[in-house]
Order: sequence, then structure tokens, then C-alpha cells
Amino acid sequence: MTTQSRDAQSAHQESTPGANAESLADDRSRPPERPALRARLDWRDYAIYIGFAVVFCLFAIFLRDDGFLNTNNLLNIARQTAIIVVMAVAGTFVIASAQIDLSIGAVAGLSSVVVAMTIASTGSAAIGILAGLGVGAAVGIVNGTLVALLRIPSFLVTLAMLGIAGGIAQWMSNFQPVPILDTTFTNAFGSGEIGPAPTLLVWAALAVGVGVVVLNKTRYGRQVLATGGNAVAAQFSGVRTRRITFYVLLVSAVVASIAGMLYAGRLQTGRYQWGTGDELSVIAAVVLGGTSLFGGNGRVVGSAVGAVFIGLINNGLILAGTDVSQQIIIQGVIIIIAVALAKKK
Amino acid sequence: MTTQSRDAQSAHQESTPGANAESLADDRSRPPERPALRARLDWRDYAIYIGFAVVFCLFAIFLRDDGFLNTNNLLNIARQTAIIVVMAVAGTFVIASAQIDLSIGAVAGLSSVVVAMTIASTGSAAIGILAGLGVGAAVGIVNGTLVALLRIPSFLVTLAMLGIAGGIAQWMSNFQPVPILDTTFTNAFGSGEIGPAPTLLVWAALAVGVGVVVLNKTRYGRQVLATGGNAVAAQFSGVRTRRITFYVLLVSAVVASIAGMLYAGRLQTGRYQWGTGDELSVIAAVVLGGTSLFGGNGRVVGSAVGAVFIGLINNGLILAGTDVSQQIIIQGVIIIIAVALAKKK
Amino acid sequence: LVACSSADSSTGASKNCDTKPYDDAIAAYSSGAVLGKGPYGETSADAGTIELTAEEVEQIRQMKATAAVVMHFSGDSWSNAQVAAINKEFDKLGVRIVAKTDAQADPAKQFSDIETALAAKPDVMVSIPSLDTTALAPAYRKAVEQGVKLVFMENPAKDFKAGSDYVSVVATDNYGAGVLGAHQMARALCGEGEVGVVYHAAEAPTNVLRQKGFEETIASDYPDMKVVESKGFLGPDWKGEGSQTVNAWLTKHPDLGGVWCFFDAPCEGAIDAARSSGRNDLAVTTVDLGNNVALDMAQDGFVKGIAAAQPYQQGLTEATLAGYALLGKEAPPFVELPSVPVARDDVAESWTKIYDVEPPSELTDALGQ
Amino acid sequence: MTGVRKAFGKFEVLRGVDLEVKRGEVHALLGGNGAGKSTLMKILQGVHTHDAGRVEVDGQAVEFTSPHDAKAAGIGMVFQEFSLIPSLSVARNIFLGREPRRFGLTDDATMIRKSTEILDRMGADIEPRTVLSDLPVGYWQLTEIAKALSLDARILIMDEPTASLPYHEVEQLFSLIDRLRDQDISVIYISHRMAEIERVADSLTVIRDGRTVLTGPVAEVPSAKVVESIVGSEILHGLKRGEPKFASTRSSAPVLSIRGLTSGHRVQEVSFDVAAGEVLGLAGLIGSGRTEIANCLFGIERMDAGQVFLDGRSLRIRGPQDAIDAGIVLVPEDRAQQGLVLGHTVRTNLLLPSLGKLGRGPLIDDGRGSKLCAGLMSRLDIRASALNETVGRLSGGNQQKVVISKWLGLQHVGQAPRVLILDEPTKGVDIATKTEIMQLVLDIADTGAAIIVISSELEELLSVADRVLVLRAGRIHEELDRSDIADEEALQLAVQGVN
Ligand SMILES: Nc1ncnc2c1ncn2[C@@H]1O[C@H](COP(=O)(O)OP(=O)(O)OP(=O)(O)O)[C@@H](O)[C@H]1O
Ligand SMILES: Nc1ncnc2c1ncn2[C@@H]1O[C@H](COP(=O)(O)OP(=O)(O)OP(=O)(O)O)[C@@H](O)[C@H]1O
Ligand SMILES: [Mg+2]
Ligand SMILES: [Mg+2]
Repeated sequence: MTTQSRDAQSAHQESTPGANAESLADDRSRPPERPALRARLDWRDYAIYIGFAVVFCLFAIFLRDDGFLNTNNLLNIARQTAIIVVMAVAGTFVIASAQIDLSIGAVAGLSSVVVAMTIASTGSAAIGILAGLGVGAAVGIVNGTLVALLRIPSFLVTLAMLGIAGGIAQWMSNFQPVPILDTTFTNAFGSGEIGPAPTLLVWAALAVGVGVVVLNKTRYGRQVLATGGNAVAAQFSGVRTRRITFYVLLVSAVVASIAGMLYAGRLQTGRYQWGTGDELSVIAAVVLGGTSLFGGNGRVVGSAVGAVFIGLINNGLILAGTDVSQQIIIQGVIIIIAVALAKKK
Repeated sequence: MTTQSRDAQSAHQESTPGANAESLADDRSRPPERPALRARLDWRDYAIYIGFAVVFCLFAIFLRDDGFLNTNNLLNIARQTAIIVVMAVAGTFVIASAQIDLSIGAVAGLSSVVVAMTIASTGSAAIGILAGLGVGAAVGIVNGTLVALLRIPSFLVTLAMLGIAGGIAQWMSNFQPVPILDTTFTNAFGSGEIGPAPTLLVWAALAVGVGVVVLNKTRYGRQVLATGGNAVAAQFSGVRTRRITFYVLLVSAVVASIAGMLYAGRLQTGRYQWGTGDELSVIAAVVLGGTSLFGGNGRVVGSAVGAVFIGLINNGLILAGTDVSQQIIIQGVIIIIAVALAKKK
Repeated sequence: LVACSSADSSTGASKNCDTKPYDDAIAAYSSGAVLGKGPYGETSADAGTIELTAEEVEQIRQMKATAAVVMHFSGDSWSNAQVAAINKEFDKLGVRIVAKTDAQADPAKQFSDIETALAAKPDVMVSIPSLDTTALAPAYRKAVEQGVKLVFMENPAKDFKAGSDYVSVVATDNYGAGVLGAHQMARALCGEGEVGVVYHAAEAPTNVLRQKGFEETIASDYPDMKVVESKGFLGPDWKGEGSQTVNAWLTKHPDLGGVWCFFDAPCEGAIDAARSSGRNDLAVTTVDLGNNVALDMAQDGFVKGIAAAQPYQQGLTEATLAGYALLGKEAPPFVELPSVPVARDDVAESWTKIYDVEPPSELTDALGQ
Repeated sequence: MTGVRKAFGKFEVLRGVDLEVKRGEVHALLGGNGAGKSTLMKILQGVHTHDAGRVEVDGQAVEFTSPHDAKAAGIGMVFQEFSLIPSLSVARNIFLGREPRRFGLTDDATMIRKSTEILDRMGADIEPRTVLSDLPVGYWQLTEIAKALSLDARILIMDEPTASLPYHEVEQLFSLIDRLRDQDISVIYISHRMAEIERVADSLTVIRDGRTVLTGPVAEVPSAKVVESIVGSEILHGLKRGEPKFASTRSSAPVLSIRGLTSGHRVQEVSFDVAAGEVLGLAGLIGSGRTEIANCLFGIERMDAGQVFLDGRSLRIRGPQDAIDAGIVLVPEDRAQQGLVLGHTVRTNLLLPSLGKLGRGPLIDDGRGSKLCAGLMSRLDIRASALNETVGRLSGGNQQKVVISKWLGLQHVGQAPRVLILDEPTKGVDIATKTEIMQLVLDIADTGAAIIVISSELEELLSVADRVLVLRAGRIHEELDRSDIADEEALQLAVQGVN
């Protein structure tokens, strides 16, 4: 805990000197005697939505002839980003509590392998799902214990766990893909449709819905924000901050294991590679969505939009015929611009 | 500023309970009149050295027959880790100032490509080196400006820069390796020997020497530590914290570009892939070496030993004939154990 | 001290022997038919027979057709040459490329890439499913359902049928590449000594065939040679893994005579390891004519033989077969191009033949031409 | 609480403290910095656990292991360091962890209604939906108190609740405490301000060196005795000021002149002079702009208009480094955050501003640094076990001395400060140290520096200042010569604007 709030400290510090001068200016405009409800309709709070709308329109105009606006293509974007959206919801909690989880991608890969192997050997989708959730729970308990109890910074714990979970997935599967033939499973996770909507979308919507309610409307959510905002103060206020940190990491890993099943369902295979690099996409999505990297606030819907935004750019750039190297460059530039714009002065 | 100060204050308190207790005890046990060399002999401060010695001995015993102790193998370890050591020295400053630089690997790759292409087209190693340093300076200026002036968290800036620099390297080289035939260059950077010592070792030793002196013995070094310890207080003490942050990131990128030249010299090729993933090795080395991930302290020698430690484990595991997957797992476990042990209660 | 002396004491290979038997074995491969069989046991059609007449080309140009090129990764000479050839041939056929993707070795990304490419409504898709034939199959299935004609590189997606699901598969003789590597290694080591094998840890058909070709040939043809170490790599830091692993091998096996790699990047690491360990006599043979291995060979370095795939030719064939599909012309289900043995004497020529461009100036300089 | 002991490692903070608080009384807990007051209260709060002794509530022995337990037992606390989350709204802070719920979900409407009630009861004009970080520190203190009140606690602990409260709110707090007493709620009140104790407390306990040294009803213990037991055997001297060497200060050329200083809305057209050897006091209400003036002079905040002259020369200050180079230094308001790098040693902190001058070539001369530090420590009587002591472990008063000393260090490297600005220099500092610090300020003035002291403790201001500027809403409202101010009351009225 020590370290995390230290982190927050330096983060704030970093933003102090200049930032101050200006935010003071804001305050000066109203009489200091009546600190009323602050004008919260700052457009910067909506940067991601505005950015999304602008980029969408640009693509709609310039990529008209390349099929960008096809329902199918839009569904593609949704499908391709749905798994990141699911992880980004849990990631919002992690980042809001001033932690970081770099192991989610590897956990997703491991979970996909375990699910596939379990289904292959038992023939039962249900047992497979349980095994997958078990992977998430086990990793989550280890991460949570090391961070919350032993107070090792989550950056290091989850970085090490990224290697460990990834290594186990490779070793269990001997680097080979493990096919999943159970269609009940693949339909429920990622391949099927419910009415007109791909199941992936249903999962993403569910995750966002649950995330929004839990973060904003439950005690747990408030305590997560308090822990991230100032862990000591939260502790003094009776929040069991260690427990909160533990749960946040546990849930993150369990959600990652579900994401692994979504990959497994969508690609009808368990493979150690599923999820590789998703930790960075998730962090980018969450931060683009307006959650501070240093904890204390969290925006579930913003994170989801952030994830879709990244997917949108990817899709548009491919349709525009750019090279992969150009895509990487443009994505980097867009992320910097978006964060710079969203940054409160 | 209001918020920041509260944070820091409480952050500090939080760090008080355990850490304090023990060292207070130390202090009281001897007469306060003799503020001699403080009882610094806490074994935890030496965790990395102890860990190194233990692992080395284990390997020396168990891998005796696999040639672990051959001079050649030991030189291999040194050579393989020398480039990481160079970057870890700059990384110590970055982390000590409470920033992070994730772009170093990509900058090394870009620099190697630019150097190789410049040498190929101009035929001059000197112009090539200048071009390489130019890459580092350019990236460093962008990173530094965005972080120090626009106050975007360095995690995001350098994450985006990782993509941008990597993308540019791929795009410039069209994914192809660019051979370097200039032997002056390759000998100076990484391939040659000075007397019995490989040039790579000379570079690493130079980096460590300069790093130790600058961090501990110059105004700049102390100001870096103060900025990382408490940027606001540092500013109130007349430290130009923004400038310090800027320089730290600038130097980190320039050193990364030198690392890129070392890769290019050693492998006699410029290639976008050189340096991939080094950011994580560097962070791991620096933290293993005893620098806090949250700034305010820094140990250059520790970082170097940390880097060699990781290389040592790698080497031993390969000699022991383990799989890639097992190596990853064991490395993860060792990092967690090392950090947990080094962690002050 | 022990290690220092090992460089001179254990040379592993005596370079001065009669190379005729090995040269003959290599020549025998080149003159014979390709060794590999298609995915369903088909024998290969001769690539030279895949041609379009001038009328057919004109007919295709009238169609104003579109195409998608979906790659597994880029960044090696193999994929670059493929894409260059496909571009060139499509250009000739007036086929517009509407999507060109690179999955960066991640099958999940390639899955998305296929979906995205389909949104651009191409008429044909040229793609390589070898990252994961199973996982990618549902994505390719969508292409089939959308009526997109598929031309595969290397192997088809799982359970796909030639004719109904895809047009054709154009492959390299991967097994043959391994066989050539073994003969080249034997030639460098005079048929005796210890060798190490670097293979791809993921068992895609391409990778497995190469390794099998090498190991089976060593076992059957060269009783005095022995594979003492073999290790699977995963990338993406091929060179780093290669360097560290070969370093360890050289430490453990002072007599190691040679290293064979399943493609060129890890062998660049092997060269680095040999160079820094002062083992100037280590012989390296590999698949794929990459820049660096070619240059090393030209400099009389470590690389003693290369079994080159013919990516450029392969790309042309794929694009032409896509033209077949557009016309509805009957296409052979499987075309395989032989691997080309490359040695120092013919490296420049081979370069021109394989990539259809002049060899880079460094290469000719190093050859002293 | 009887015979309570607590050690951190081998260091015994409490060695047998007795404290008895009756139902419905206001009990003052007194003691110097580091006496262990906060530690004792943290034990009662479950933040720390005691090593020995007994803690009883209503005759029941208890041992709390977390603030959660203490809350459940009806003990609330206003912490010395805030227990607030800057990124949450006032209402959310007040109800953190105890949010009213409906159907399992938090009920924000009820929460805001109840918060408004509590704030109104306190007479605090805060909109409960405001995010805390948008409010000045004074309002944080009010929020902190509201939070404790919302507990409906039976025992309420207040650890220096008035440290950053303006006069008006202090009065309101006192009447609130009176009301609590009427409701049979016990209050433990910690403060360094003697006047407040007499105003609000029924009985008191003094602890020193970890032991209870005095206890009894306020009415029966003479205040001299209280001060004596806080300070120990030493007798407290009044401030000594040598015959002003710079008597005709105002007639001579001023060291520092400010003309038309304007910064946003918080500082408007401020002009004043300070002469050599003069101590100028700045008085004003919360947010009246005193800190901003100091920050502008030190280059922390941007000046929108106005000029600064030092020794007659116009100065352009773009940042603290410019100010320091010119000889203007600031002891900031918030020592933990702005004054010190808490995790670093005393030595590192002391040397930070002088690093540039300690050079031997490009390298720092550590020998010289150590000598400098040792000199400073003895000169200001900084009590730390070693130069290598982490500064965060010192008591508040000693920390404050480190902040002041770091500027005096410049003097030894040939760069004596010309203007010393002190912003709330004795906040949270005990009586003895307060006197020491103020004496130090006077001594520095006697060397010919110009001094500006900002303090909300008017008594303190009156004891050192030659002249007091009263600020209101960012403007100079009144300039008072020390001799024109009858007593603290008069100055208070001026500050409040009732005249
Ligand atoms: N967690 C801790 N670990 C070690 N020492 C501590 C800890 N907390 C407090 N101390 C030490 O215990 C002593 C008493 O501190 P405490 O905060 O109780 O004093 P206080 O009476 O509240 O002082 P002040 O008036 O300055 O608030 C101090 O010397 C302090 O340094
Ligand atoms: N709205 C605000 N946002 C950020 N910082 C603020 C805000 N209001 C005040 N501050 C800062 O908080 C500190 C304390 O402010 P506060 O309003 O309590 O002033 P004060 O110090 O009591 O009075 P004065 O301004 O007269 O010195 C100052 O450093 C001030 O700059
Ligand atoms: Mg206290
Ligand atoms: Mg103030």
C-alpha cells in the first residue's frame, strides 16, 4: 500500500506546478466564500466521445467506398473489440484503485488452453468453464496476496505473473493449439449469436452494465475509488483497503479468464497466444476513457468507448490500405493526442 | 496543490509504521552525538548481491559439467547483458525521478536502423553515429516535452512512443535487416575487443562509472533524486523539476540510441527488432537492484548487478536445458521472490 | 581457461575433404521432382504450367476485380518477396488490392484481419493460414460464404476442400528444404561431427516438415553425424534466443560442428554466438535466403549453405491462380515450388532468380564482383 | 485508558499513559510535539494496537484492530492528517464506507440530503456534491469534522481541528462542541493553542515523554502550570528582541517593494514595502490571498501584473530558482508536501538548495556539506539522532526547523537570503518550539533581512511583527503599525472586517 500511494503522490506532484496556476484561475472566477457545485461540464471530460465521433465521421466520409459503413464492418469492429471491452471494465477497477494488472493477457491465454484441454479430456463444457474460472481465481489469489498482503508493487507482481502464466500455457499445450469441438461452448462464448446480436456483444454489454452499476452504485465501488484516491485516508475511514485491493486483482484475473474463454469460443481453439499484448490495449482504453492512471476515479463507459475507439482506428486504417508499420505509428500518435486533449489543465 | 499535499502527507504516514519502527530502533541504540555511518547493514539492502551470489554458486555446482564456469561462458553472460546494463544505468535515473520510459527498446531498434542506413548511404561511421544520436535526441525531446511540459504521464507518452519509434523503424527499413560493413564501427560498438576485454564490457563499465558519479556526486543527480522523492518540495527548494524531468527522459532516449548502436555493432546489422522488450528487462533490473519503482532513491550499481543477475539466470537455465516456457516461468518466480525478499517491511 | 583453448583444439570439421558425394546429393535434389505432397496427398503441378494467355489477362482487366492479401506477419524477406510478387502480378491483371494486412504472428489478430478485409468486399483473397489452421478456419469460412475466392500459401485452412472451398495451395517444398540443409551441413563438416538443430516450437506443417527433412536425412544418410541438441524457438526475439542458445551449446559441446535453423533469423543469432565465442569454424546452414545470411556467406563467414524458398515465384503463381479463379478456369489444387540450394559461388545469381531484383550492393561487394 | 504503552520497534513512544474521559465532557489532551498524543488516539481508533495497558469503553475492556472496529464502538475521529479522498465529492467522503443503501445499491439522494443537514448544522456553507479537490484546505477540515459528526459517535476525538480553520469557523466549531456536550457526547480535544483549551475544555490531561504528567479540571489547574508540564522543567522565556538596529526602517530605502501585484482574482493590486530588519505580518481570512502573494514573490505562481523591486532593482521572477538567486526565499505553508522530501534524510533536505554552491568542479564536496549541516543543526537546535535520519521521522517542530535551516544554509555558501517569507511557520508546532522558531525569525531580522510572516495565529503575529497588513479578498484592506494595535481582539476585529 505504501508504494501505491507513493505512486499517487508522485503522480500528483507531477501535475502540480503549472497545473495549479491554472486551476486556481478557475477558482478565482467565483467568490471564494461560496464554493458551489463546480461547473463540471468541461468538454475535456468528454474528449473520448468527441474523439470517437470525429474519427468515425472522418472514416465514414473517406472510407465510404471501402465498405466502412457496412453493417457487417461495424459489427466486425464491435466483435473485434468486445473482448477488450470486457477486460477493460475490470481494468477500470484496477486502475481506479491505483494498481495495474499486466498479467491479464497471459491469463486469458492460459485460461483458453486449460478450457480447451479440459473440454477435450472430459467432454464437458461445464467442467471446462469451471476449470477456466479456476485458472483466473488461482492467478487472482496469487496476485492479490502478493500485492495486498506482501505489498509488492502490482506492476512487478503482474509483470512476473505475465511470464509465469504465459510460460505455463506454453508448457501445458506444448505450444500447440488445442481445438475445441464443443459447439455449445463455442456458441455461448464468442462464436454464436443471440437473435441478431453476436454473443460477444452480449458479453461486452453485460460487462459494461455490471461495471457501471458496481463502480457507481455500490459500496464496493466507492471503496475502490477511495482506495485509489488515497489509501491511507481510506483506511482511516474504515475501508479495508487491503481487502479491496485483493478483490480488485482477483476480479481482474477472473474476468481475464473469461476473456480467455471468449477467445477460445470465438477462435474455436485454446492457444497460449490468445490475449498477448491485451494488457496494453486495456490500459490504453481505460486511460483514453478518462480514468486517471493514478487512481481515484474510474469511468467504465469511457473505457469501453476507448476500447472501441482503438478498434475503430485499426479497422479504418486497414480499410484505408495502410501498412502495419504506419498503423502502429498512427495509433501511437492518436493515443498521445487523445490523452493530451483529455488532460485537465 | 491542495490535493497533492494531502496525498503526500498521508502517503508518507502510511510508509511510516513498519519502516520506521525498525530503523528508529537502530538509531536509538547508539548515542545520537555520533551521527556516524548509519547502521546501513540491513541485509535487505544487499538482497540483489546476496541473491546473485547464491544463484551463481548454485549454478557453479549444478552446472559444473555443462561448462557454466568456463571463462567463455562467463564472458558470454557479460556480453549478453552489457547492453541492458547500459540502458539500466539511464533507467535508474528515470525511475529515481519517478518516471518510466517504455520506449527505450524501440528507440534502440530505430537507432540501429538509422545508423545502418546512414552508414550504408554515406559510407561514414561518424555520420552514422551522429544520425543515431540524433534519433535518440529527437525521441528524447518529444518524450521530455510531452511529459515535462504538457504533463502527460510518462507511462502513456513512452508507451505511445514505443509504437511510433517501432513503426518508423519497420517502415524505414521495410522490415529488412540492414547490414553494416564498416568494421571501425562494428569494432567500436560491440563487436571488437580492447585488450582482453570485449568493447561491450568497456561500454558497460563506462556507463556504470559515469552513472554512479553523476547520481551520487553531482548536483544534477541529487536534484533527480529530490524530484523523484517529492517534486513539489523540490520545486519549492529551487530545483527546476520540469527541466530535470526533461533531461532524464532525454538522456534515457540518447542512451537507448547508443544501446541501439551497440546492438548494431554487435550483430553487424541494423534491424527494427533490436531491443524489443528491453524496457521490461531494464525495469526489472533497476527494481531488483534496489531502486524504488516510485522514485526518490536510485542505485546504479544495483541496477547493473540486477541486469547481470537476469542474464545469469537465463544462461544457467539454457545450459540446464530447460524449455523457453520453463525459463519464462522460472524467471517470473525468481523476480517475485527477489523483490519480496528485498522489500523492506 | 579450458574454454579458451577449445577454439583451437576442437575444430569439429575438417574443411578439406572431397565434397563430391555431397554435391551430388544436392544436385540430385535439384534435378528430381519436388519431394512434398499436397495436404490431401496430391502431387504437385508444375509451377511453369500456371499461366494466363494475353486474352485471359485482358478479360480479367475488364472485370476490374478486387483482392485482399492477408499475411501472418511481415518483416522477413520471404513475406516481402511474396507480397511484392503478388502486387506486381495483380497490377498486370488490373486487380485492385483493397486490403493488405499483417497479423504480426498473432492468429487472433489475423482472424480479425480476415473479417476486416472481407468488409472491403474483395473478389479474391490470397492468404497464409499457417499460424493456426484450426483457429483461422471459421474466418476463412466467412470468406467462402461471402463468395470470395481463396488462394492459400503453404497449406489450406483446416477441413477446407480444394475446388469448392478454395482454389489452390501454392507451397514451398519444405521437407526438401530440410533435406538440402542436411546435405549442405554434411558437405561443410565432411560428413561427421555434432550438430544442433533450431526449430519452430509451434508445430505448423511448414515448420515440422523442414525439421523432419533435416533430421531424417542426417539419420539416414550420415551415420557419422549426430544431432546433439535441438531446441524449439517461439520468437519474436529470434536472434536473441538463437544467440543465447547457441552460446550455451558451444559451452556444453566444445566439439559442436554446426547449427541448422528452420529459417534465417535465429541463425543470425547463431552467427553472433559463434563469432563472440571465437568459434570461427562453426558451420551454419539454414532455410531462406535472407540479407544477412547471404552476406555472411558471401564474406566467407559461418553460413555454408542455404536452402532457399522461392517466395517471389510463389507470389506470382498465387496471383496467377487468383486470375484462374476470376475466370473460372480450372486450377490444380496444389502447386509446390522446389527449394533452391544456394552456396557461395551462386549466391548472387540465386538472389536474382529468387527475388527478381539485382542483389544488393553489399552482397556483390562482399563477393568481390 | 490506563497504563497504555506503545513502542515502535525499540523506541517507546508511550510508557504508561492514563487518560480518563467522562461522559459528556470535553477533555483536552495536551503535550509537546512528539509527546504521543496522536499515537494514543490512533490506538483508541484501532490504527495502532497497544503493547500493554488497558483500554476501556463504558467499563468494557476493548482492543480495536481496525478503524472499522472503533467506529462500530461509537468512536469517531477528526484526524490531524486528513482522512479524505480528494477525488471524491464532499458527500461521498462524509459517508465513505457507510453509504446509505436502497435495494443493495447506494442511495445518493439520501446521502446528499443527510450531508446537507450535517453541514448546515455546522454552519458550513459547502455544496455536498463538490469534488473535494476543488475546495481550499479550510473546507477540507470542515468536511473532516462533518464526517466524524455523521457517525453519531459517543466519543469524538479531534486532533488539532483548528489548525487550518479560519476564526469564523473556529467559533462555529466551538459552539458545535458545546452542543455535543449537551447531547452527552464525550469529546477528546487535542490542540497546541492554550486559549482554545480554556474556551472549550472541561478537563485536561498533559502527556510528556510518553507518560501522563498532569490531569484535572481546567478550572482548577492554573495555565502556567499546564504550560510548565507541557514544556518540562524549562521555564518558557518570552521573545527577546534586541534593540532594533534598523530603527528608522521605513524612512530608509526598502529592501523589498511590491507595486500593483495582481494574480488572477485572488491577489489584486497589492503594493507594499519591507525594510531591512523589519518583520511584516500578513493577516487575513481564509483565502484572503496571503499565500498567493508569497507564492507569487517566490515564483511559484504567475504574476499577471505588477512589479517587484529588490534593493531598488526591478526583478523578473519566472520560477523559484530566480527568486532564490535574487535572495527571496519561502518557508511554505505545507511543510510535508512543499517543504520537505519526507523520505530523504535531514542532510539531503538541508543541502538541497545549496547544491550548486557546494561544488568542487562539477562534483559536490560532501565534506563541506556535512560541515554545513552540522553547523545548521546545532545553530537551530534541530533534534535528530543523526544527519542521516529520515526527515519524515522528526517531530513537526523539528521538521519546520529543517525547512527554515535549509535557507540559512545558503548564507554559509555566500548567498544570504535578503527576503525571508514564512507562511504559517508554526502550524502544528508546540508552544516551546513555537517560541524558538519565532525567536529565530527575530534573530534573522536582526541580520538585516526583510521578513514577511503570514500567520493565522494573531497572537503570534503580534509578538513578532513590526507592522501588519490586513488582507481581504486579495486586496490590502488596512495597514496597521504594531503600536496602533491595542491587543489581539482589535486585530481580530480588523481581520473580520468589523470596524
Ligand atoms: N508509526 C510510527 N513509527 C515510528 N514512530 C512513530 C510512529 N508514529 C509516531 N511515531 C513517533 O512517535 C512519537 C509520537 O508521535 P505522535 O504523532 O503521537 O506525537 P504528537 O503528540 O501527536 O505530536 P504533534 O503534536 O506533533 O502532533 C514521535 O516521536 C513520532 O516520531
Ligand atoms: N481552489 C483551490 N484549488 C487549489 N488550491 C487552492 C485552492 N484554494 C486554495 N488553494 C491553495 O491552498 C492553500 C491554502 O488555501 P486557503 O484558501 O486555505 O488559503 P489560506 O492560506 O488560508 O489563506 P491565504 O490565501 O490568505 O493565505 C494555498 O496554497 C492555496 O493556494
Ligand atoms: Mg499529533
Ligand atoms: Mg495560506
